Amino acid sequence: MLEQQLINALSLGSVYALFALGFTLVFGVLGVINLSHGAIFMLGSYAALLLVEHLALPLWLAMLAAMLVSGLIGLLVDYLVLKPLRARNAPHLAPMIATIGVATILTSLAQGLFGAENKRFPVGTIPEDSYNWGHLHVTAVQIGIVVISFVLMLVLLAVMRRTQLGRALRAIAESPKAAYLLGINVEGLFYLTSFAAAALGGAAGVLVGLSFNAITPFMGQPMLHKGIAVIILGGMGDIRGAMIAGLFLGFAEVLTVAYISSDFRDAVGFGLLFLILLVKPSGMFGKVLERKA
Amino acid sequence: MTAEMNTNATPILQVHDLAVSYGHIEAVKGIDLALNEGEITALVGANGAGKSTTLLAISGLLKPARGQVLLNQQGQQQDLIRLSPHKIVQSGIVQVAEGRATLTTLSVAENLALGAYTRKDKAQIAQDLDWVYSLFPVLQRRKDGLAGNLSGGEQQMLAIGRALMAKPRVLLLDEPSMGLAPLLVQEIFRIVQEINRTGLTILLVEQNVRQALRIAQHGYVLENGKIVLADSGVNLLHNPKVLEAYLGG
Amino acid sequence: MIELFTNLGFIDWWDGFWSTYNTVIFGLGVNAMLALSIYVTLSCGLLSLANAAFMGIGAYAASLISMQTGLPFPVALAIGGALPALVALIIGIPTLRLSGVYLAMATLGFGEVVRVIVLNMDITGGPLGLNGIPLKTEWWHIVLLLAATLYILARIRRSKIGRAFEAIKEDEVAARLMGVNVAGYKLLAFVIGAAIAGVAGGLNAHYTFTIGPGNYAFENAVEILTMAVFGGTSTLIGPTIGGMVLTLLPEALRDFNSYRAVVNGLILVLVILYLPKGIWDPRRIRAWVNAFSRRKAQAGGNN
Amino acid sequence: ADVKLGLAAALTGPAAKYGVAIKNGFSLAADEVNAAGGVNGNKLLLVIEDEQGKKEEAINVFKKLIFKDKALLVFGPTLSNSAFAADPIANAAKVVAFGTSNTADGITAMGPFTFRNSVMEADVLPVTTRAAVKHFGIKKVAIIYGNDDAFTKSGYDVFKGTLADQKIPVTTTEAYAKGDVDFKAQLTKIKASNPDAIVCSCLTEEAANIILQTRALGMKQPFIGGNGLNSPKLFDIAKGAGDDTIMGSPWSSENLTPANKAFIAAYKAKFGSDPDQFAAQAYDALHVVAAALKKIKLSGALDKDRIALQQALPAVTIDGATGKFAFRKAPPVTGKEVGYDAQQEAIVNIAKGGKFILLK
Amino acid sequence: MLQLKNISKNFGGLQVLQDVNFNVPQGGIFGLIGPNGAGKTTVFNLITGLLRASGGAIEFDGADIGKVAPHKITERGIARTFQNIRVFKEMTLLENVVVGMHDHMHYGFGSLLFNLGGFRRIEAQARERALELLSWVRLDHKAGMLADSLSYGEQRKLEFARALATKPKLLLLDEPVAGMNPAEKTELMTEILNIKQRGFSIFMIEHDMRFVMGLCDRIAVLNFGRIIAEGSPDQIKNNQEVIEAYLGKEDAE
Ligand SMILES: Nc1ncnc2c1ncn2[C@@H]1O[C@H](COP(=O)(O)OP(=O)(O)OP(=O)(O)O)[C@@H](O)[C@H]1O
Ligand SMILES: Nc1ncnc2c1ncn2[C@@H]1O[C@H](COP(=O)(O)OP(=O)(O)OP(=O)(O)O)[C@@H](O)[C@H]1O
Ligand SMILES: CC(C)C[C@H](N)C(=O)O
Ligand SMILES: [Mg+2]
Ligand SMILES: [Mg+2]
Repeated sequence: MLEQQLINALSLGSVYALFALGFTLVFGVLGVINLSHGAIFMLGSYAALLLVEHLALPLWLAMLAAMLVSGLIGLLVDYLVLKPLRARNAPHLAPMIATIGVATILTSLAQGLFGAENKRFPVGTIPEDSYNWGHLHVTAVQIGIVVISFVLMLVLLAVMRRTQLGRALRAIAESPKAAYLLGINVEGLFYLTSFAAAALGGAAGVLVGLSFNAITPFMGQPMLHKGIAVIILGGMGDIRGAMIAGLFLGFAEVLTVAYISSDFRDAVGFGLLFLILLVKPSGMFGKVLERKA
Repeated sequence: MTAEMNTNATPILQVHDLAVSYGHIEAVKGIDLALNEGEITALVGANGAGKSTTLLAISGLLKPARGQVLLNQQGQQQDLIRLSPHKIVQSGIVQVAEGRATLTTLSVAENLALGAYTRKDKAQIAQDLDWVYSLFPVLQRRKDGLAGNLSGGEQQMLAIGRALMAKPRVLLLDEPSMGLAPLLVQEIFRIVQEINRTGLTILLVEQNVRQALRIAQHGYVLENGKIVLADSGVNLLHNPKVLEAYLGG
Repeated sequence: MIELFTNLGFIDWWDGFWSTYNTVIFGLGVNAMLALSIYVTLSCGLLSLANAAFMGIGAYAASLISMQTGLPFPVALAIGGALPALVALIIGIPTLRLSGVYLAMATLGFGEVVRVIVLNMDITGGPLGLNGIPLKTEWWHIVLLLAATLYILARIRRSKIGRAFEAIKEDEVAARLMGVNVAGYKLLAFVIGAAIAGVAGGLNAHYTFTIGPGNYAFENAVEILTMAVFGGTSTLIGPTIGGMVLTLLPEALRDFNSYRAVVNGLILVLVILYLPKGIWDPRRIRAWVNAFSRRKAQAGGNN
Repeated sequence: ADVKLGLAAALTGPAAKYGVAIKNGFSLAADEVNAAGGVNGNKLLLVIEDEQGKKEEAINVFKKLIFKDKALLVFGPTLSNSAFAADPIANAAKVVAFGTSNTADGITAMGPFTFRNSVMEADVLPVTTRAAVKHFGIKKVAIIYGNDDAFTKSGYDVFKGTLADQKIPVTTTEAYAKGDVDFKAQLTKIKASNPDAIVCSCLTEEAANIILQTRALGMKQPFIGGNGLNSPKLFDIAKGAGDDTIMGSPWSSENLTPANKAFIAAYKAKFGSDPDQFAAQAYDALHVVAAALKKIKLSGALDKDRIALQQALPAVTIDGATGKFAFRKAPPVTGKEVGYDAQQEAIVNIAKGGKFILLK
Repeated sequence: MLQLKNISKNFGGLQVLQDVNFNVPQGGIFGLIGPNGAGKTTVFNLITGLLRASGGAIEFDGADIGKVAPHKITERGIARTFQNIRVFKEMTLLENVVVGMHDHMHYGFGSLLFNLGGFRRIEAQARERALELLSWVRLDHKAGMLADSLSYGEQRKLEFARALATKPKLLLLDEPVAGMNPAEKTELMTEILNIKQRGFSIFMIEHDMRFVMGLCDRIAVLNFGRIIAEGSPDQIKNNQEVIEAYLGKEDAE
């Protein structure tokens, strides 16, 4: 049973991590807690579903297209909402509150367009039976989730750490003014970030839609809660941290169910968050500047 | 204005009738400046005169109420006012801003690498990095540490070093000597002169008026958002008004 | 005679109106109090999202007292305010070392823990919550308590305490070196906020008949924040207005039916876009007034 | 004059799949009654409001229907969760709150004006469990339920009691929360405890997913559940994996009484889709009220009429889509007047080939 | 009045201060100079309680303040200005200064709540005094403006006034004239002398030698975390080690 639970944990954790990647990216660069990330994640799922259902696109193509669609939605949200707020020098909570409005709009639009009902990918979109080793069961989606999450994370990590682009993004994160003075196309990179983050969110949406057969307009909300816990645990804006914290949360939840009680599963994420922050005030991997004056 | 302006030198950057407001307060009230190619121009004035405001407007970080900032590009005059800040940097105008704008969460080396953001010539960048390290050895020692942990003066060095990494045509320096130890102040002025000799045009805002005017070919005095004096550096240095108002008699 | 008739008509109309909308009307005051509760912590630079949980603790405490003891309503309310304050005092000491979003999330985590505890307790009715809470809140209770809250907060704001809060918000280190006991004042703000939220929760529980763990969760915490930010957090008027407007908005938009939430969201976004500092932004209002009077003066001059 | 009847249903939000069926059931019945000339010459007018499946909205909507629209009675709300919040208002205003889908314990204990024609879980589940145990030869079961919802929690409590009564040991009890989509951890634990069947007190969305994930873990156990599972939605999602699920409900499409046949045909004609239990119960509820209205003479004074209706209702019996129906006084609660529950037999269904059929 | 005894401080592996010893005497102006990164600001951070020393003791008026919280240290009579200006930007100049008086405004909660005489009198006095302090640094004409709208140099002056508002016995100034022009420096020099006359003791870090030498009675020199010299301005000016490490050959200004 433990082995099976570890597999469950790994795939659940990868979902959290994948969702959190885009979420933390936006926070890291734009300094915005984008509460519409859950809605974008949801739209990614619907986009792929529609493409598979109506255009009969192969899954991989539908997934790429869904990433494109959600990326563009992210871009649009940036252009219409976040950019004007940047230009107006809005206080730091304003963009977060605005994204709540965006999330409401997107969710209820989705509800109007697609209905409130659960949807699932057509049977046969992916092999549904599991691979068995003894009493271990692993599905194709589970493997897909883990692999895709890790690949996306490593790519993102390499970009952020090793490239000039990554450095520039981190520079913007700290001070757009300083970044401008370095000749960085700050607005352009804001767009790029919003696009990439939303595309990542969309990818997560597709994978979650595939693995849990529960595509609904509301699927983003619980994910958003977990995502928030994850990016904080990982240290805000820290890609590697988000990945590790996502996995960590997955393991914590699954092991809680396995060895403590499923009643406390949902409390585990935020409960741990609460405790960990008391010990490490900037998350598990957050760096602190000690210099005071 | 009796200055015998050096007529040989062509202005590479001309500021014309620049006015900048913060809300209702007009901080810069329609000023004209000209930076001659390859020269150091000093801009001095009391606290709050509008020096930093002028520099920020040139760099595009503040949108002026009116005026032009003309850059001479191969004989063409280009107005920078409408450009976004990164385009202005790309056209070769780089600023070391007041308060340094150190990227505290990046390492020292990363700060310097970002200085060269607009450049593509890898080999040359590496050489320049060595040059900056030789100018400021402490930066090399601390290159992997977070820039935010540097002392005030160290951050100032980093800011200058980072600007040099951009290989600018025009360098705008906002109080580069602020917070530096005397030895280093000498060093900074020496470096400013040295890089100027490589052909770099420099606009130097300084409270260290004496030193600044000493190394500047031209100088402007800004008071309450208006240029009140413009002359050669030496002349200004001996101008009784300047002596009284800015050099403490 | 005719007058009497119209009066009767009015009274009739009023009865219907009042019975239909009294929850909404009560909600105006209660939500204003909630928005003010988060304003207090925000004014001290603390982004705390624990207020929904504090509201819940207050609501449960007050309701249980009303339902299971014979104690009078004011006592229930007082305990509804005191208990969250006490809890705030206890959890504040370790938590308030955190800053920014980290604090927000730790407090959110605290809220989640409270929710799960309530969900798994018997006395709180678990997921069913408490039902059939006696109707005790009257309109003047709310008016009175809202007024008291506003008055006290206004007095605090004008005093050294308010200045200390503001200084902490701007720069903790500098405030500390001005002799401000930063940790102490933060705790004070946190506790005041918790007490206000708790009382609001107690009031709310006594006119909604029912409360449950889901009423004090993540969404509610964020909603309280939204009300404050929407209204504007630089004065007391902002959160008050914000709480009220966001209470009325869904009601006013009822005719949009299924697209109600879309319109609601749209309004939220638009207001934040055009009034990033909230509806009540004194500086902007002053600027408008100035511009207006200038225009008037000019017009006057031309004549 | 028209008789205004209020309906508070979850037309949007996660419970919309139930609410829309309910709304359809009501409008179908209202059309029928009106086409037949109304009640004592009065047409029935439905005032429908969306309560979004949320408590707060249910309260607002109830108030609007009662005080502003001055409805004679209010149907709904859809979920027991919301009913617990909204029904006290109706009781306080002395207006009948008539639930057609609330099955949690204690709903009708809220006051004498609470009525429901939905059969309580407490009546349905013991029958269902007994039938399932017999059908599959079950020795022990595992339970999974949603622990943050009044209905699923109350269903769980009933199951627990029932299983204890019938002496079926429970291998493990697992909970989940609203919105959860990954149940593998709980299911793996259930798998390890090796039950013969899984009892599921869930709403359809979660149930479908739970069933699918159970199968992905290589488990073959059948499921036993309550009316939360009774939606075609279950099979939209779970497809064949839902087969063998046993569910108790007062209504079945295979219950071929004339009233039910007529209902099914009319529903199909009007909405182009198959009805479900919730449509059927809504449909019946309107006929129950129509029958009560026939017996009273409306005075035009709303307060009086409302009370008259409340007094007329308990005696009504009909033979509707769900079969023979009568009210039964709710179990007494000390110091309180109580309302009326449904007195109806549950029908046990089993899922075969993507739909529920009668378990024989 | 202030004594540093064998103070050392390290950040991780980085040894920033080593065995630093000196006394800041009552009544005078004491200077701390040294190259960038020598550890001067760190000394201030230790004294004001923002950092804890890794070793050694700090005594103020005979009492150990090494473990006292920053706001308590302010209460005991030490105030400071910051090298990287830290005014309260969204507050008016006047409010900035009144915050400095925090410890000296004693009114009860009742008085506050009901706007009683005590509250009103104390608040009014504070405002008056704040205006006076602002006038010392010639900012009184901007008293009602937000600090954010001040230029760099003006913000320094505001910090100065704010620090004085705490009624310190000892005033720590971290590069008070950075960013000011020579005329303004001269002006501030007079101001500081005035303040000294009013009985404040001053301890300053400054890189401007004319300023330091002109004002200080005693100077300590810090280099790579160690005190390399201490003495009168003349002694320091002529100390070979100091010249090499810090001053440079030719005194430019
Ligand atoms: N953000 C702002 N909002 C409003 N007014 C401002 C702002 N920044 C500067 N000012 C005002 O504009 C004027 C010019 O400021 P600026 O910073 O350009 O001066 P400066 O010459 O660089 O002074 P310093 O030598 O002190 O740095 C000052 O009066 C200042 O008060
Ligand atoms: N939190 C920290 N972590 C790591 N190093 C630090 C930290 N704070 C200071 N330092 C280092 O300690 C040394 C002393 O710093 P300090 O700020 O005291 O210098 P300073 O003498 O004030 O210099 P300046 O004249 O440039 O302001 C510097 O090398 C600095 O980089
Ligand atoms: C629609 C139904 C599933 C509602 C459920 N019977 C309840 O009482 O909450
Ligand atoms: Mg300046
Ligand atoms: Mg320093």
